[in-house]
Amino acid sequence: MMLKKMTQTKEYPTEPLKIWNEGKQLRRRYYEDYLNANEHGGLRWAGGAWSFSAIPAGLGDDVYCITGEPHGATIAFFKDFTAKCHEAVEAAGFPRTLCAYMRNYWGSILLDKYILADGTVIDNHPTPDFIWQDHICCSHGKWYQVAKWLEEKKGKRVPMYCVDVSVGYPMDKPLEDYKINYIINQLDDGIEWLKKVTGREYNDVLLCEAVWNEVKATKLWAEICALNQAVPAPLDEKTMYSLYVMGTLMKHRPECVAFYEKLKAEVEDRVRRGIAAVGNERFRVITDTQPPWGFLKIFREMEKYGVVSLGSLYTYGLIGMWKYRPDGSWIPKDLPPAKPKTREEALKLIVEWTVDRPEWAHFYLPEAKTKMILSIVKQWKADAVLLHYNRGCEGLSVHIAENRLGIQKAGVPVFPFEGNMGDEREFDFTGTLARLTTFFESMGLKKMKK
Amino acid sequence: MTEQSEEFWRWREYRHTDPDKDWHDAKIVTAGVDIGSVGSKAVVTLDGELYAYSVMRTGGVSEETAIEAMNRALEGTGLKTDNVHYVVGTGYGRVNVPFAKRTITEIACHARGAHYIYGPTVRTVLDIGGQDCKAIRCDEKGKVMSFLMNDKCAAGTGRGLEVFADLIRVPIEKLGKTSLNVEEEPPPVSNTCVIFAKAESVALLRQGWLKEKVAAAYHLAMVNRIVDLLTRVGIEKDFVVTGGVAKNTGIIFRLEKSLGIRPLEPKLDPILAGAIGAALFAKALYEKQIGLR
Amino acid sequence: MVEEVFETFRRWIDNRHDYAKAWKEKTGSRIVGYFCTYVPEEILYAVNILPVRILGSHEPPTVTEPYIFAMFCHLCRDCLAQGLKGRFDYIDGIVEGQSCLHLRQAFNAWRLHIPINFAYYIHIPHGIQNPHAIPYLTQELAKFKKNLEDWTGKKITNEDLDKGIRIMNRNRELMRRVYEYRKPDNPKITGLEAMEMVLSSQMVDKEEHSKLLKKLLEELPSRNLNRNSGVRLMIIGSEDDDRVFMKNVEDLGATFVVDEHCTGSRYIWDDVAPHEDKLFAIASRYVKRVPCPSKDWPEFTRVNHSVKLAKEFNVQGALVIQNKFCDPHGIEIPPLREALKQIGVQTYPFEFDVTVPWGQFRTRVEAFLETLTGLEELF
Amino acid sequence: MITAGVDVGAKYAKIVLLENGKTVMTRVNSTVGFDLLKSANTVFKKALTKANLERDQITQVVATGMGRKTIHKKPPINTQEIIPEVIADAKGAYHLIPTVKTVIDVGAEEGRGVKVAEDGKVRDFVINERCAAGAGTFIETMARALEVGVKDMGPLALKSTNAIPMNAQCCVFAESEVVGLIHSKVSKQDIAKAIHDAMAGRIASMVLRVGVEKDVALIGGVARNPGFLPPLRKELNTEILVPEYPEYVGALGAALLAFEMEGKK
Repeated sequence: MMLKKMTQTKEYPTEPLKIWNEGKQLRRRYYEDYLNANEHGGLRWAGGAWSFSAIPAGLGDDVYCITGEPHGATIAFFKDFTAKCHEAVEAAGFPRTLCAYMRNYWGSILLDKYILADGTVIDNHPTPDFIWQDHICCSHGKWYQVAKWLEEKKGKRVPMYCVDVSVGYPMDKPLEDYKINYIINQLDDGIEWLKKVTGREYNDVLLCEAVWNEVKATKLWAEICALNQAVPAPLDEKTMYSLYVMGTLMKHRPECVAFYEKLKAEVEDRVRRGIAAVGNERFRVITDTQPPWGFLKIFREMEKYGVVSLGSLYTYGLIGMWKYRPDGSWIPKDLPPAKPKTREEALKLIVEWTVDRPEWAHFYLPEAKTKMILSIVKQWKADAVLLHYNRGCEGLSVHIAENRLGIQKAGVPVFPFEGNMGDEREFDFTGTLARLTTFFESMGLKKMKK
Repeated sequence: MTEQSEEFWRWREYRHTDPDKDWHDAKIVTAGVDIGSVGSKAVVTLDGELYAYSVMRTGGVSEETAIEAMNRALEGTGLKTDNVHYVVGTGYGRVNVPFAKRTITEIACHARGAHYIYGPTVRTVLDIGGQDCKAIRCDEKGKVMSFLMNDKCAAGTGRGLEVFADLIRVPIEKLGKTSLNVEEEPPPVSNTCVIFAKAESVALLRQGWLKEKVAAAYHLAMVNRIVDLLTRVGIEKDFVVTGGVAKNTGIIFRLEKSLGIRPLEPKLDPILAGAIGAALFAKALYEKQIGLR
Repeated sequence: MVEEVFETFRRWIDNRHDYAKAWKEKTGSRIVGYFCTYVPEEILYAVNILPVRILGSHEPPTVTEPYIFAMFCHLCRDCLAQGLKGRFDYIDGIVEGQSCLHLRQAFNAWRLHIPINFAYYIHIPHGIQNPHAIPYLTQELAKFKKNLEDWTGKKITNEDLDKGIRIMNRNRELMRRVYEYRKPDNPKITGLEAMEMVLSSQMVDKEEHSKLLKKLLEELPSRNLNRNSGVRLMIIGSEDDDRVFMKNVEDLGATFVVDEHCTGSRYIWDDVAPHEDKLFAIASRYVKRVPCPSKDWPEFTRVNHSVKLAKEFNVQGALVIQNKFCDPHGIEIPPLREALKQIGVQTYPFEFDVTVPWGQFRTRVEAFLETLTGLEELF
Repeated sequence: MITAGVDVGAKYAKIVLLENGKTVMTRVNSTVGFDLLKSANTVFKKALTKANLERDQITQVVATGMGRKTIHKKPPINTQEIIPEVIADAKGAYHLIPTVKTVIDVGAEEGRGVKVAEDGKVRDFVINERCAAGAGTFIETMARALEVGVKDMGPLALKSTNAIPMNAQCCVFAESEVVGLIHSKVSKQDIAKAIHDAMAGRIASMVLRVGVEKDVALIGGVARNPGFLPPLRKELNTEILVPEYPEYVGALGAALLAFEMEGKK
């Protein structure tokens, strides 16, 4: 099978994504809304991409979240600003082995600087009105506990609430009720806490709206990723990083649902017309964990060998919601039967919807993640898996060595490379590229003459 | 099979006696012996003033090095080790100075020695030693307030420079100057590990970079690492550099540029700071012993 | 004799495997290895299972490379290495009480690659500062108890649970009373001996251990340690069981008078309070105990607790240890050091790896002690 | 038909001239300076004179090693093809030991572990990417710290019997640890053994990442160091075969592939 691939040098038609600029605008405006929230009476809050962002939405539609991880990634993309952040964090005495996003975030507080999506750096880091986080990775709760401590040293008091979701993963059967209720009870208390710290009333209608948007957006993103099963693949992972980010920033907002509906239509059209993301696609791979954000050019280098990355459990399952059909196929999750009408229904729905998030499985069961990776390899027709052993994120790298063993045992070629998503000092680009190209050559691929 | 390999990493050993001083007039004769991981220094002081010293490479057995360093310092003065009232050992091999009555760490000695060499305004001392690099905050008397050490990576140390001098075949004493004659600073060698930094430098040479440019890139990477340590301990003026690497103009120039603070000019050999500090502590200990203090 | 007691503690630590095999021979009961101190040993003792803590051997854990990415702490890899090297072939089961991401990888790799009859992961909550944690953990422990009953075929009654609680509370309480002897100006035991006391309790039958503790408490008042206690130090870290480091530091003219890590005070500081719902009582202890940083947010309860200990034991300086790559403890180092500085306690940070290079650390410790004693008279 | 394999490593360039894909005519190596091309050409000329051949008598040349890209298609060698080291290592080792399944190559600045399939092809591989300790220069720098000749380090290590564990994380940190050991009076042979054990530990942990399957071969310049094999055998607890001329196995693999390519034409 391998030899047939090598000789095929068919060139597929390609064209840029029409929706691309709209995505850029949406992201830029999102960060500006966060920055200027206080100017027109709005609220700013800080929390992670997995935080229950639909809950604060009940405080009003002028409530904006910074979402720590994408902000950490944006910082990582601009290498010299990242270097300053790391220097400030190490000068404050924090070990450099900690999560790279977290260090970037703390660094911008210590430097009192704020970087926008296009790289412009402005003075005084915007202090959030409150922190609304959830905890599954060791660094989740403490990320904002220390951010709060750093703000306090600058004389600013930031109240913090953090929901513990480390209740396990529903591998074969749903989670027991006491686990679901443990999270629901924390969210219930959380709403009372939000009212207390913001002095605002809480609107359950807005909550139900936000929950339903989140459910639709996370299902839509999964449907878009499923389209990448087509040969040639309509999207490549490097592009998808800029598209899935909407889901991490504002999965509970209507603009996100609208954006993904439009994107899905465009990608379906590309599949119909056989439009490829990479013209010389001939070797389909999937990756794992976040990429080295400062070195995305590595994807362009791979394309010189006709290698396209279709995505990963990371890009598909960090935000996208999926389920296994009885026949073992992995498909986008079905929408719940009805839109929630009361607070109680909304909380129960969002917790039950969220607890089997694919990227929460590996925190407990390496086999669960290996199974999903192998389903993607099979259904998306991937030829190999590139595992980014990401020193910058212990949360997504936990059990990754076990995943490698599982993938290898299933006879799928797998190539691990070490790096760091957010600390450019720890990513040896030349060395990694040499090893990656050696792997491609050992798979019989040659650099294609331009 | 390999060409005659001149050892570019080996630096010159030396000794010195102050011609205007005579130990016969002195009330208290004390000495400090600093057995470093790469270099060893012995200093003799008369009533707290520098009289004679020696600098040599640390050998495999530190007792022998300590005796040799002391003998070289005393050479030609007529003094013998047992005439010295009190000796303090410091440095990596301080426990192996047979004739030392007491040992004190090189952290305390470098701070005290820097106070002697540069004066009471010193508040931050950077000692770039053979195997490690120490950042020390001290008070107006040269007493240590806080300190940090980096010996996790030899890239920020004298050892890293020796490896590099060997690589680009430039005598270590000229390395600093070589790294300075470039039009503009190239990007620093990125790797944190000295061996990888070396491999990367070889790659740069093979891409046709001139020795001077590669030296500049390596020195910049080294200074970045040292600045990391200094910022963690916090820098307060006046700032001084001690240890052998203080004579490398390439490091000092870039430190000043990166920190925005000019290190004070040493009026005598900064490599002696540890041994001088030890000798001064020896004086204080002797005074205590005979009830003078 | 006090020396004999500590000699026994050391022998138990150094020959932990022989002890366990002999215990199994003698009692015919089962042994369960556990990784983190969030495993409720009370429930294991209730069904006559001997809990033993799986710790590392301070040798480079090369064999674990295929199973755990080497950017995770050396402790979790060192623990797995013991299993892969067959040193725990006599244990019947492994249990992990959910704590950090690192240690659970040792549990899962063990479960997947080393033959074992029983492997159970208790989802101990991280939200220990929220009121719903105790009722949640009570039900999680009920599930654990049910699984133990299925595995052993024995019903666990309230009396059994009371027995387990009594054994654990007794052992902890006796060790806390020994800690009291570290408060006076001339402490009756060294920091190394305190570590040997707690470490050995994690490896042997606690009833046997408590007998020795009673003997120790009778003889301690008259013990004359005849050594200069020197500088009063505190050691703060995650899981430090490096006895060589403790001994070397104390030989330089200092004494560790108190510690805050899970091979010391954190393991013995809290008891199970009486309550008719035994599992509720045990759950409350493990939610309200001195927390591991991985669970300690949004407030810094562990940092504040460390400051309290530093005052209570009249500490002059603290060595803050980070196992390289340990994130939960690594994150807390700056707030911890600042809080200690505010009460006048100087601190110095150490980064530990699987082997500790005493050459470099000796200079740091001596220089740190010099800043504490100040070499005053020499200026 | 004569083919050539050129392996331009970090420190040494090695050449193998092969007759009809079976018998090795000459093996030559020399140090690599800053000018890779010049060094490769000098060693190529040396091989030709040693085998008294002219350039045109060699039908096919394949290059491998770190410097392969720099010398590719450049006169006078003008290689027709370049291959990554892991493919050359697998090919060469398979030719010498047909039952080989795991090849460990420890060169001057890189360590590699290669899993070899039934047909000699590469099944999986790992390259030392984290720390330079798994490489020849580690022994060299340590020899200087101990003031012992590089060649004597191995025999010296074999004299020692007790094991001193050294820090596992970083080789350069291990270097300052060596200095610490020197100062605390540990004998040179015990330190030399600790150094070889540390390096073997790092190579073993690298190879274990892809798994060790019998038969295991050790190739590359460091394979000549007698002090390295015993600790590596212990770490991997398996027998390890060392072919004759271990540092030429990569060049041999390249020459064999040159022969195969010629055959296909």
